[in-house]
Amino acid sequence: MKKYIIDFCVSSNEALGNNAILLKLKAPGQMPEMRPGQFVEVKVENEPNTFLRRPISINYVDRSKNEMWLLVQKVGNGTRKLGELKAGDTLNCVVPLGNGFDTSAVKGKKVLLVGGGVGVAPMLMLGATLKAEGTTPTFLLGARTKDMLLEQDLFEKNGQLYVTTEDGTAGEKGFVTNHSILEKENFDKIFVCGPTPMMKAVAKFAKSKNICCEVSLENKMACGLGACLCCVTETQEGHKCVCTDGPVFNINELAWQI
Amino acid sequence: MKKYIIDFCVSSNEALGNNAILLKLKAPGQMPEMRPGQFVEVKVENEPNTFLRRPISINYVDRSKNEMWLLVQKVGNGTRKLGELKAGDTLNCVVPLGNGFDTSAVKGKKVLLVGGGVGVAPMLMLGATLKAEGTTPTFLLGARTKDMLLEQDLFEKNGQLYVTTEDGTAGEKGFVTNHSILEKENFDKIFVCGPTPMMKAVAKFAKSKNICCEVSLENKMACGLGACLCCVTETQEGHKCVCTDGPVFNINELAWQI
Amino acid sequence: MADLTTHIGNLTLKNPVMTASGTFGFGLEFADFVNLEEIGGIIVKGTTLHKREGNPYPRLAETPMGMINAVGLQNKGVDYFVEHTYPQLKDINTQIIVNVAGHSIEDYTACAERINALEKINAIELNISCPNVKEGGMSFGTSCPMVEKVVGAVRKVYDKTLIVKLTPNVTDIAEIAKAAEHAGADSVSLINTLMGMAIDAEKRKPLISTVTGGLSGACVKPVALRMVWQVAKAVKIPVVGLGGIMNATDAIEFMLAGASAIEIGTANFIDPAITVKVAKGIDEYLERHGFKSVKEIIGALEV
Amino acid sequence: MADLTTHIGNLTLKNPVMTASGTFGFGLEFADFVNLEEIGGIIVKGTTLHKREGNPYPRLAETPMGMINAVGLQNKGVDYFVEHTYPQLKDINTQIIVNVAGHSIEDYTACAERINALEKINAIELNISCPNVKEGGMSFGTSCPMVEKVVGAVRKVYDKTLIVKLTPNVTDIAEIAKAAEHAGADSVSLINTLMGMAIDAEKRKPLISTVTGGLSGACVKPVALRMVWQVAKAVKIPVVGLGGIMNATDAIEFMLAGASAIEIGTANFIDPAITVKVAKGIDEYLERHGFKSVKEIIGALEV
Ligand SMILES: Cc1cc2nc3c(=O)[nH]c(=O)nc-3n(C[C@H](O)[C@H](O)[C@H](O)COP(=O)(O)OP(=O)(O)OC[C@H]3O[C@@H](n4cnc5c(N)ncnc54)[C@H](O)[C@@H]3O)c2cc1C
Ligand SMILES: Cc1cc2nc3c(=O)[nH]c(=O)nc-3n(C[C@H](O)[C@H](O)[C@H](O)COP(=O)(O)OP(=O)(O)OC[C@H]3O[C@@H](n4cnc5c(N)ncnc54)[C@H](O)[C@@H]3O)c2cc1C
Ligand SMILES: Cc1cc2nc3c(=O)[nH]c(=O)nc-3n(C[C@H](O)[C@H](O)[C@H](O)COP(=O)(O)O)c2cc1C
Ligand SMILES: Cc1cc2nc3c(=O)[nH]c(=O)nc-3n(C[C@H](O)[C@H](O)[C@H](O)COP(=O)(O)O)c2cc1C
Ligand code: FES
Ligand code: FES
Repeated sequence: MKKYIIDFCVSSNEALGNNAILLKLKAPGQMPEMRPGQFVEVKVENEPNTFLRRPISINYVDRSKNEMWLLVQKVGNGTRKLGELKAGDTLNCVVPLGNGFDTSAVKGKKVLLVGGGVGVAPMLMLGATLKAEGTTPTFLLGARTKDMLLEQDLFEKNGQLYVTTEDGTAGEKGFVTNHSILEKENFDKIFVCGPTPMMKAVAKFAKSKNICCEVSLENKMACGLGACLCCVTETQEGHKCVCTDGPVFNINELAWQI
Repeated sequence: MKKYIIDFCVSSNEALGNNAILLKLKAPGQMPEMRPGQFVEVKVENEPNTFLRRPISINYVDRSKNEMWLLVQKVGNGTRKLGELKAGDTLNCVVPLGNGFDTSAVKGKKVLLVGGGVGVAPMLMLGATLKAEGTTPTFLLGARTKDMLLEQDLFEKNGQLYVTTEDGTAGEKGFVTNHSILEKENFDKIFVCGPTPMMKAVAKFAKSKNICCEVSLENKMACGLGACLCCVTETQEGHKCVCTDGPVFNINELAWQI
Repeated sequence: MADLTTHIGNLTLKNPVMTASGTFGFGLEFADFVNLEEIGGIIVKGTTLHKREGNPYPRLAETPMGMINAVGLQNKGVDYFVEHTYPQLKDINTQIIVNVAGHSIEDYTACAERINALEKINAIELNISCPNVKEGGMSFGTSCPMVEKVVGAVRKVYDKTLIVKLTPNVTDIAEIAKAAEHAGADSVSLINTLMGMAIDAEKRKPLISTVTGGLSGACVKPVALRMVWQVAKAVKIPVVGLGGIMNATDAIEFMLAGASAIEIGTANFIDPAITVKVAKGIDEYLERHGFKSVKEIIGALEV
Repeated sequence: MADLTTHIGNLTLKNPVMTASGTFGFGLEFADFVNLEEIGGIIVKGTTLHKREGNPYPRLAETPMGMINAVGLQNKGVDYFVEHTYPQLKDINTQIIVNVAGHSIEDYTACAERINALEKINAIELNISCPNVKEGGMSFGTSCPMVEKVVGAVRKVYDKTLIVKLTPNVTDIAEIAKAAEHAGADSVSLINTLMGMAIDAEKRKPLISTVTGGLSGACVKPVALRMVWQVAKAVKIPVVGLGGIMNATDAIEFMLAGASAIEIGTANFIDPAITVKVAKGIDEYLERHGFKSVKEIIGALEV
């Protein structure tokens, strides 16, 4: 897919729970093609402590408004600065990057999309894409507590939504891997994005049940283009770049001890 | 004079001609004592290319409003960033720095204040102070063209104002040293701030007429406190710090070839 | 438009902007953003005789205006390059230069020999920052006798333009450059990364797997510029300058200090289209100052 | 509050925060902003045997997250210090340390001897980055034999705590540190400035009068941290870490890498009250992580 360097215009910047923001960005021209699971590298301006770009998943693309959405959790200098963006500001992005999820063979199958924390971000675009392609997905989102669940209303529009919270303030209490839906239903494919321990737990479950499972990794990146080789993960075939061979990997490709 | 590190609150930021801005800054508590000719070191935030503080003259102190004014010309990254400050923003300043002009022996004397370009900045506070002390000064301001003359209305309130412009669009055409007032009147003391060639020309004139003359230098500074020894100028007694022994020097102290 | 042509030994570059090894892949990764043929030269990823997996993750830490990397020369080996990568590159109308690395003199010479046979590759850049495994692990580039040995050995087997890339982690860079010149280098390029380190204070752990790594980016520019200046005064061969070049002004500073060409590294990560912008910016500078050729500014610093 | 006391040889510091020579004047310049007695140690301006005028203006250039200076050891000489400055400092209740510089071994020893006689000065910091005028102008600190000579000579005449301040412009900082240790240093401090350069591209002129100068500030931190780590592993004497420390986290990183105390330099220009903030920040870190004494984090990096 052809990549671009684009100065997006901020349409809105909405504060959500869990120290997160939802950035809606208007493309100045034609919005590039992008796939669910791909990401952008954003340039943070006016921030002396942020030298490199920051990788952020594509949360959603609203082609009717020519808008791309980013769901960002404020964890450090760069993401905090993104939180200060105002409507009308410019955000420079390299887009689209990475491989994206493999949705080629899921038509009519039972598909589970698992998101943890801000890892829900790519799941919205994935769910909406699947639904548009005729495969209504099931979502399972996990968070520490109720206020940390993000974009629930939007997920509900695209499929059945289940949630877990560690403190039981919403949905079932516990981790996503404890949710009863995993026992009740038989899924053909699971897509996961979230903290590594969560992804490993889901991967372990999937492996034990022989379910095809894809995870989206978040290694540290410099270029996002497969040029610097900084973002590698250990795979069955040696080091692979998370930015180009990933961020999405089938769990069988990875060298995870699960 | 005791020095402070103060977070001033921007009351207003007005764009003037000549790419300059007038910043009015409210002190959060008691406004420190300061003398005309002293300066502050401002910390420019959110600017990756500005590592050190920037020295800026105190333009005026409005004690009735608890405000300090800075007149800043946008010449580079730091000053341009100051141009973006909005009412309510914070500006951290180390204040007051330097020696200031010597106004001790001018009572009832004829005093000329010469300013060139943004070098007019300290002259406003100096003029207002002299007037308050009962010595109405004469101002002679020079600029390339009419639009580059700054704060004329404010100077007029504090004394007789003469101007020169290089293109003749306001006042007499030429440099300040060509102005007829220098021949018409006999001044007892001249204070100057502006580009070095202008200061040297005025200093030469003063020396030839045996008039006491003080100039305010603008060397590059790191600390502003006499600690780093980066800002030195050559004097009759060797290197002296412009930030503490200056910025104001009697021309007889300097090693200028005039 | 001014004449941007510059020369590195027998090598003619259409403009002085090259890409620094390890920061631009094989060029193809950036083809969506820039017309590769508008770049003066593309120095590809460090290539070794045998395939290398590189260091474990994490390999990257951000630092004030810079970054530390510990990639560790991950690459598929020279044979893979010759068979699979070279065919993709050979018809790009610019200079393609291979950065050659190794851990013994035999590694270097065997690798250089293979590249020598490639018709469209007119130069190699010898990366002598690698540890000399046989002689105690000290970097080849940190002692004059070792530099002479490795450069001399490669010179014997490589007959096109030989650029030797120097490490800045030395007491006297001019002496090292002279050793490379003496051993037959056609040019020296500098600087490679400064050795640095970054720590996660909260976790009390190093931020990269190898504890120390290579510092690059804007923060190293003052050191790089100083070394280019020292080396350009010390040697007669052309100097290629790099280290922290983020824009055209930086590039011009290196040329004023004595560089005949420059390389852009880390800046490619921040703006993937920076190379051609720098080439255009140099042209604009030359026009504005009334220079007809970029050669007029090489070493033109007035001191 | 945790125990912040730390030791440099026989010298006890109430907290590990000192000021880097040349960046804090004689301390008095900062008395309006900080209580000097809350600082662990004040290392005053570089002092030489004879008065020095220093280099011509301009002496300063800003660089990405750093600055280059070329002050050139301007100072009034040791006699002036002893007669006029020392009396103003001697009753400040913290450690006052004199940074001693010179251009020959005799300069160093004569200066150190004078300071040795001052009751309230319990340590000197020997700045060996200065060029050795008698032996060709190479910096004393760049060769082990020269380091041994100058440190050994000063050791003979100075019987209180002798800290030797190392220059980072060397191939192997650990070897240099070992030479200083071997010659009798009680401690080494590092880093002094990296040699750098800055150019005004429009004017095609160097930005400072001496063309090259000393780079300091945030940009040098990764290099400084790496060197402190290498030296702390190589020597048994305590190490004082500095170079680009801008906040408490930076200071903690140096201590984790092995520094028993730290110095704050350029950061004083940006926040004249930074020293006491860093001391407080270290205390907060220790409390948060459940350490009772700052000594627990010295060299506590887990690798
Ligand atoms: C492919 C990919 C997609 C991502 N998608 C999103 C997303 O949609 N929304 C979102 O909020 N975040 C996402 N991230 C994580 C995001 O990139 C980091 O949170 C961000 O880079 C932190 O920058 P900072 O300057 O705020 O933090 P820093 O000040 O740099 O660091 C603060 C903390 O964040 C950690 N961190 C820094 N960089 C990264 C990184 N590249 N990856 C993971 N952790 C990091 C640091 O270790 C540190 O603990 C994604 C990361 C990747 C690789
Ligand atoms: C005591 C003193 C009082 C001053 N008062 C005022 C004032 O009232 N109003 C005002 O607008 N300016 C004043 N200046 C000048 C002001 O400090 C500089 O214009 C400013 O530092 C430039 O910062 P920058 O980041 O915008 O420019 P940079 O990007 O740093 O540089 C842009 C240009 O400005 C020049 N410059 C940079 N720093 C200085 C400096 N310290 N002094 C002079 N030139 C410099 C550079 O050489 C370059 O040509 C004063 C300077 C001093 C020393
Ligand atoms: C991620 C990364 C990988 C690198 N790989 C190589 C390499 O393989 N061979 C080499 O000679 N230099 C390598 N370098 C060094 C660069 O080519 C360059 O010398 C250095 O980064 C300084 O330039 P810069 O500041 O413009 O990046 C690498 C640098 C980075 C950042
Ligand atoms: C303006 C200036 C003057 C300095 N003068 C001296 C000096 O006289 N003696 C010395 O040993 N180091 C001197 N240094 C070096 C500092 O003490 C310190 O080693 C260096 O700046 C690195 O620390 P920093 O990055 O925290 O500033 C000076 C540094 C600066 C910036
Ligand atoms: S981030 Fe550079 S290769 Fe992946
Ligand atoms: S600016 Fe530091 S001494 Fe004047």
